[in-house]
Amino acid sequence: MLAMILAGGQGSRLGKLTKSTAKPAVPFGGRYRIIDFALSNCFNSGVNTVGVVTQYQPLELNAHIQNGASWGLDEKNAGVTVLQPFASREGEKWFEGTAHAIYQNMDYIDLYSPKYVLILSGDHIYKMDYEAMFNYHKAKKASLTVGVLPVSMAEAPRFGIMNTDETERIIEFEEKPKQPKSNLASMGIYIFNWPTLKKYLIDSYATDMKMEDFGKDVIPAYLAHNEPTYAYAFHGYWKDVGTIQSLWQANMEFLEPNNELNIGDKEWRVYSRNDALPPMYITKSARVNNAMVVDGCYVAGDIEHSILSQNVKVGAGSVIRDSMIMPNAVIGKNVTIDHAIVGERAIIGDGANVVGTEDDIAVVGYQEVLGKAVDKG
Amino acid sequence: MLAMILAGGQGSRLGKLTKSTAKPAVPFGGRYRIIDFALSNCFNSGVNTVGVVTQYQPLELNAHIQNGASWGLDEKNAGVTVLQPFASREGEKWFEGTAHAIYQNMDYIDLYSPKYVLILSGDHIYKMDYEAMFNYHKAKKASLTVGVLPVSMAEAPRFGIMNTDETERIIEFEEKPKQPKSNLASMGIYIFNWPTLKKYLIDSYATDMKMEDFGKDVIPAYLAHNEPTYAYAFHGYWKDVGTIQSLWQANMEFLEPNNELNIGDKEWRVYSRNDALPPMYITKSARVNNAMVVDGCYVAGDIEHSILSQNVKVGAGSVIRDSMIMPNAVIGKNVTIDHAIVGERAIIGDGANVVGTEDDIAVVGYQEVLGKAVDKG
Amino acid sequence: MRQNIISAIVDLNEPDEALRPLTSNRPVGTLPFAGRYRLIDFPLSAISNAGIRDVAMFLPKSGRSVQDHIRSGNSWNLDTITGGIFTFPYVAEKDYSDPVNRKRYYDDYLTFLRKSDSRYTIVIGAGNVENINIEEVLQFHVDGNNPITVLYKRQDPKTITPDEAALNISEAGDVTAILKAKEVTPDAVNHMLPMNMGVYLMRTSLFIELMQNASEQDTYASLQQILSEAVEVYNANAYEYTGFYSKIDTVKRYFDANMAMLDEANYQALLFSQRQIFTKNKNEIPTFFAKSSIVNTTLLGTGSHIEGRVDNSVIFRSVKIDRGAEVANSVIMQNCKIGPGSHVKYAILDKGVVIGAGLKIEGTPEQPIIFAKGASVLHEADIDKGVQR
Amino acid sequence: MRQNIISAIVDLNEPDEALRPLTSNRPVGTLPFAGRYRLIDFPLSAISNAGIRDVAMFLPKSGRSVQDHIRSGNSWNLDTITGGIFTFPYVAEKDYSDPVNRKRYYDDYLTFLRKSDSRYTIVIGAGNVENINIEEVLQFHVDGNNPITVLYKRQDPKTITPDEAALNISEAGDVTAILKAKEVTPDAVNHMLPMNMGVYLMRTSLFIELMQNASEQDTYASLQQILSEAVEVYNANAYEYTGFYSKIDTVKRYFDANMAMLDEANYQALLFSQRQIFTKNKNEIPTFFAKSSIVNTTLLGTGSHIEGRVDNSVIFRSVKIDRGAEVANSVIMQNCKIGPGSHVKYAILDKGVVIGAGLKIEGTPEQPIIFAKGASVLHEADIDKGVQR
Repeated sequence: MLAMILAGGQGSRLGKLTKSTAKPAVPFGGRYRIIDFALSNCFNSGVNTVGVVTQYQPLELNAHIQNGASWGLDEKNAGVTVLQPFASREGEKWFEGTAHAIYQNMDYIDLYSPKYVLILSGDHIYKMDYEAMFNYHKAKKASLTVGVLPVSMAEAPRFGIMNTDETERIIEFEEKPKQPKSNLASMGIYIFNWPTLKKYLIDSYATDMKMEDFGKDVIPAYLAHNEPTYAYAFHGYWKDVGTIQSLWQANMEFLEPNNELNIGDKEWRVYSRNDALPPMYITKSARVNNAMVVDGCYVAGDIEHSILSQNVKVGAGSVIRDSMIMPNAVIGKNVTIDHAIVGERAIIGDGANVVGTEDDIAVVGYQEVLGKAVDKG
Repeated sequence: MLAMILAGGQGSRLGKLTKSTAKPAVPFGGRYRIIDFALSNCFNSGVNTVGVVTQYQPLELNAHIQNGASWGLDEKNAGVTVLQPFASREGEKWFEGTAHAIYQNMDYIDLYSPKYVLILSGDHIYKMDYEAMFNYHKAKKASLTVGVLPVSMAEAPRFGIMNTDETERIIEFEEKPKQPKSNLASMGIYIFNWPTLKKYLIDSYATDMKMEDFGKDVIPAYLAHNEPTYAYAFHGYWKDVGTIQSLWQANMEFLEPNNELNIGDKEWRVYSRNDALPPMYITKSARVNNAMVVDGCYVAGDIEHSILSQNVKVGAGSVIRDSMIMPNAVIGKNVTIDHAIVGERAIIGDGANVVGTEDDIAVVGYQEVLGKAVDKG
Repeated sequence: MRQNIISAIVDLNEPDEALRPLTSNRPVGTLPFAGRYRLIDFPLSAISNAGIRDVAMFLPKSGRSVQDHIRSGNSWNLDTITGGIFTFPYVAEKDYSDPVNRKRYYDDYLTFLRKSDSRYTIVIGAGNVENINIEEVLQFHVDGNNPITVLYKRQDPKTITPDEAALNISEAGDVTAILKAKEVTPDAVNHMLPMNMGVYLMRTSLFIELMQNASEQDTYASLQQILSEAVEVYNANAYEYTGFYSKIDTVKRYFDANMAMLDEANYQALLFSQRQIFTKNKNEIPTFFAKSSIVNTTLLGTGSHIEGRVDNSVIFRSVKIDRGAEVANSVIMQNCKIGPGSHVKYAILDKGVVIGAGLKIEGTPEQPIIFAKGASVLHEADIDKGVQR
Repeated sequence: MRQNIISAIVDLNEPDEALRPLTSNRPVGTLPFAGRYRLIDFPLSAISNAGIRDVAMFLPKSGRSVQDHIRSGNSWNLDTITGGIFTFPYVAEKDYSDPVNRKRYYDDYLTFLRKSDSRYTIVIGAGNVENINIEEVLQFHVDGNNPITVLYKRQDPKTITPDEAALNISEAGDVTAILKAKEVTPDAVNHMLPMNMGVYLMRTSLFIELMQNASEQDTYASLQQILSEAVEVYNANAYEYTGFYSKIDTVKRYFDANMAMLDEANYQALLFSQRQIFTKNKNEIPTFFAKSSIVNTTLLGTGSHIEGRVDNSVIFRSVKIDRGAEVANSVIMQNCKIGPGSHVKYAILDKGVVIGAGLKIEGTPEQPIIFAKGASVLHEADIDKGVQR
């Protein structure tokens, strides 16, 4: 089975944070980037061939993924390939939607002649065993299996909802139904029998009935054509971090000692690419509580219920509370940061304040400079 | 110094051979692909950071380059990055010409804050010490140094010609002059002081005087602005393999035991990515003369003055003469191939003929099937 | 999820006396084979193709050649973020009457077995040419009735020596003992003997138990002895391997196995199977066949330069065969040079042997003449450097 | 073109008696340092930062920890297509009255020196904390008058022992001999001694000549002796190294060097210099500081979980400090656990030491208390397992 991670979106709901980088490359939890979860799930599930489809500001994502070795995805005749737009004799190949991105990269998929293709999204925080889903797909003799998350009926109107029969076969798909009939929300995770999907895609583009999106176009077509389509329910921590609010929320949940994601589980490790940075240094004046700190950090201030990513410097007298600071940010002295996300390489000058509220998280963009410049040392 | 290899062209003059692949990925000399020469030159010249700019059918090129380890270009804080088109908040970043491709990838270059940028073309066969050119550039205190090849005056009208003064400073550039004043042909190899080039490019796109091409736009502007621009003469084997004819010619020259390229020189190795294939097998019925054969080949026929690339199979009774066969081609029994190039994974059925002439090389495209199908075994 | 279903143990300390001088400075496992491989490529490829990522490797005295070849293990996908190759350095003190040495012997195995955390473990030799489908063996084991599975190859009694290990297989098909070939009766139909390949698969927990028990005894038993005894106690499933097989334990068998690769059927079956044979990559130029060359029924590595005549031979990388030279029925390793007009027949030239001009080197099919690594044979008298055995 | 300008020799066989039990199962070179490094990271990073790609590494008896740490060498860019790490296995037979052993000693060096094909060679120890700019040393050597360059660090005579090696520097600034510290007069102004760092740079051809000459003698001389004699014969350029330096040859120095990293100036200068210190990457979760934790003036690796109090300490990866536990002025290596309410002061806990609840472990600044790898200290009585020396 080959996996395709759709990592392409502009992620414009993340505002400043994704101005110059792709959403899956956004840092998470002090030591990770969002895509690490999908890539680690692949390795842990025995999926060793992964295409990462991306077209928006891919530099940082490329530098992060490199040859996939950090996630064990660098085997011979397998590995990670980053798939960006390109030109062919037929013209430019841009990606217009989830299904279209797969259509445009058919040649890549066919290099491996897979019987099954696993479609994933690159911007969810979760740990999932795709092999279990794959076994379900084979047991059900499905043509398509959709990963679904049971949500509360109250939340259901916000999702694409799968209505199933008693065999878990999907009989109806409703996008954001006002009156949901079920609570099974699509996670944007699909296992397709590749030859079948390929035929549907080729036919659709041959006939101008272009299937651009899996939710809008492909699933309805599968249901209409009576393709055996099943829902596979996932139980566990799952978070879409597509907005500032949800990204902050997920980071705060990550801080909880007993949070359901269980990052410390040695049976299901989450891998990432790491540089060899010096150990963190907590000075005489520092107070660090209820916090996560990683290598390369220098902490002279107070850190409370916050996450510091790699190489973050915090000067004396500064207070960081309920916040997430991304790698290489430099925070001067006597700064107050509260309910905030500070972007990579941002510089917060001495005495500056970055204060948000639980409902309106403050954001400092990548490389943004606030207040007067501080000594980077 | 950071190198940017412009590997983007459609290479339409290579016809069928570049229908589904980028020109730099085209096989050469049995065991190489064209871009191996530029990449190996970089490693041998001590250039350890290389961006490969490509937008046309990049799958095979990406699979070939991977993380650059095959060429020693996988060091920490350095390495090879394949740069394809992408989207940003400002819109889609497509590459319209050599200089424009550099402009669109400024963010990548700036990651390394280089003082100098070496611009290379990905489709030339040559061995060149870029470090010597770099030393020349510094000694001349140049803003731009152009690599030039002394050609015969008769050939000069086919090239971009640099006219220099007695200090080797370029005073005039003429594209394909009818009455050439000098024989120094531009090789499309440049060393620029990066901050200066960057300023020129940014200014040009800010003012709509878009500098798309180095030859057409940048060099004239540099000369007009009196930037110190020098010509560095290269002496040695150099071949542009942009046409079927020249690609065939270069392969035939490669076969010459004493050819000037000297591929066996252990002081300047040409590296490539290789799979571990079984040793070649020359059967009882084979005759192989004046030929190069590599691993994975099975030869039961006659090979005369030809090159067989990896994993090529040649059945009994077949004759291959003055030809170049690309990887994984399968040639049946009693086939005649003469003055031809056979593309990757092509299948030539029993008894088929592929016969060209010295002036009109026959070409079989990638995966093309000729004659009746043969047993692939 | 991706489990450590099975891990592997490869011991490079195999008897090499009958292979000298080819094994004077290398273990059997790094003997060059078939123009570009080392013998250890075969077990490592089988391991890699089965998705095994945890391998214990017991290094021989001359560990340099092993480490040069294996490096990080990336050629076999064994440099992964989990698992990888776990090497055990050579132990010089082999006086196992000393309880300290004995303890160390068992502890090495136990350390690995416990650390690997895999459900099954396979023990596989480094000195055989074979292409085993370990996944199939594992399935066979899981489906079998006995706690151990042993691999065998049916062989003609004429091709083996009476003391080699064979399986005693019961009517029910179980292995009840590992005996000497002379103690086992060939099967009635084909008159073939089920020869022990020295490959064992069992649950790791059983393996740990066996080593633990052995370590508590007052006398020493080698791994092979322990396994052999375990087969008698528990009985074993007999897995028949039907592919190409050659146990490389004498010069003659080494020579014959190389020559066997010149049979197209063997070449295709062993080297072009679905289960690829991986080896260390070398960056070499193409092999050049000059106008004057005549080459037939020959395997060649890359980087060679052939001006003379070659028949029925295995030629490794970067060999130079000068004009007028003739090589037949020989194994010529990497970097050898054969001078103009020299004749070489039924010979094994180890790496870097240089044969001068106009010399005649000739062994026999039964006793090929061997020149040791780097030997210089420039004059008639130097031919005496060759050994036949 | 990219030449092999300079290659390096790192010998991991350094005296370790005064560092036991920390060096009972590892060489000095793999002692953990400063929360996430091993001592050998410092020479290897210096080598890597100078663009050196050819390194000879002489393995110690306990080579496992070295190979586990170094692996393919890719963390230091030493897994390149040319060059790489060339390991020499440990040689147990050190009776150099035996000419065979003697020959092997010199041959190992000569093999590497000839194979590396570089113009210069640097010899560098594995047991010092330092951040040397080898490119600058090379330039200094090229500009110097003598065929050898030796590195020294000015040190206060009070901090050294009388028998340690110092340089005898002539008025002209040349090293004329390597003597014992007590035989060298401190400089008049600062009363400091130029202490030999054991780092030598010279032309490879001279190095080969030295080893060749030595191999022709009837008596054995070690590499350090040969180099020392060569300095007397040829004189040497004296390169003064001015950065952080600590020679780790006693427990006290090991402890003090770790504590010195808690001085912010040292931490910044050594670890955040332009010349990065590379080390093997480990995939670890962030370190968690609980609500109850109090941590000051402390270095920490990742993956730790802190509920108690930590002052003036160096805490490695994946350490657990329970609620109410207090750690001060200590070095706590990877995977240690300090139980609730326990107090640990002036201690060095090797990897995986477990301290139970409510215990009091206390050494002195002069004699920190050491618990060996994996020690379990669950009861009062177990505290006796600790050694002070």
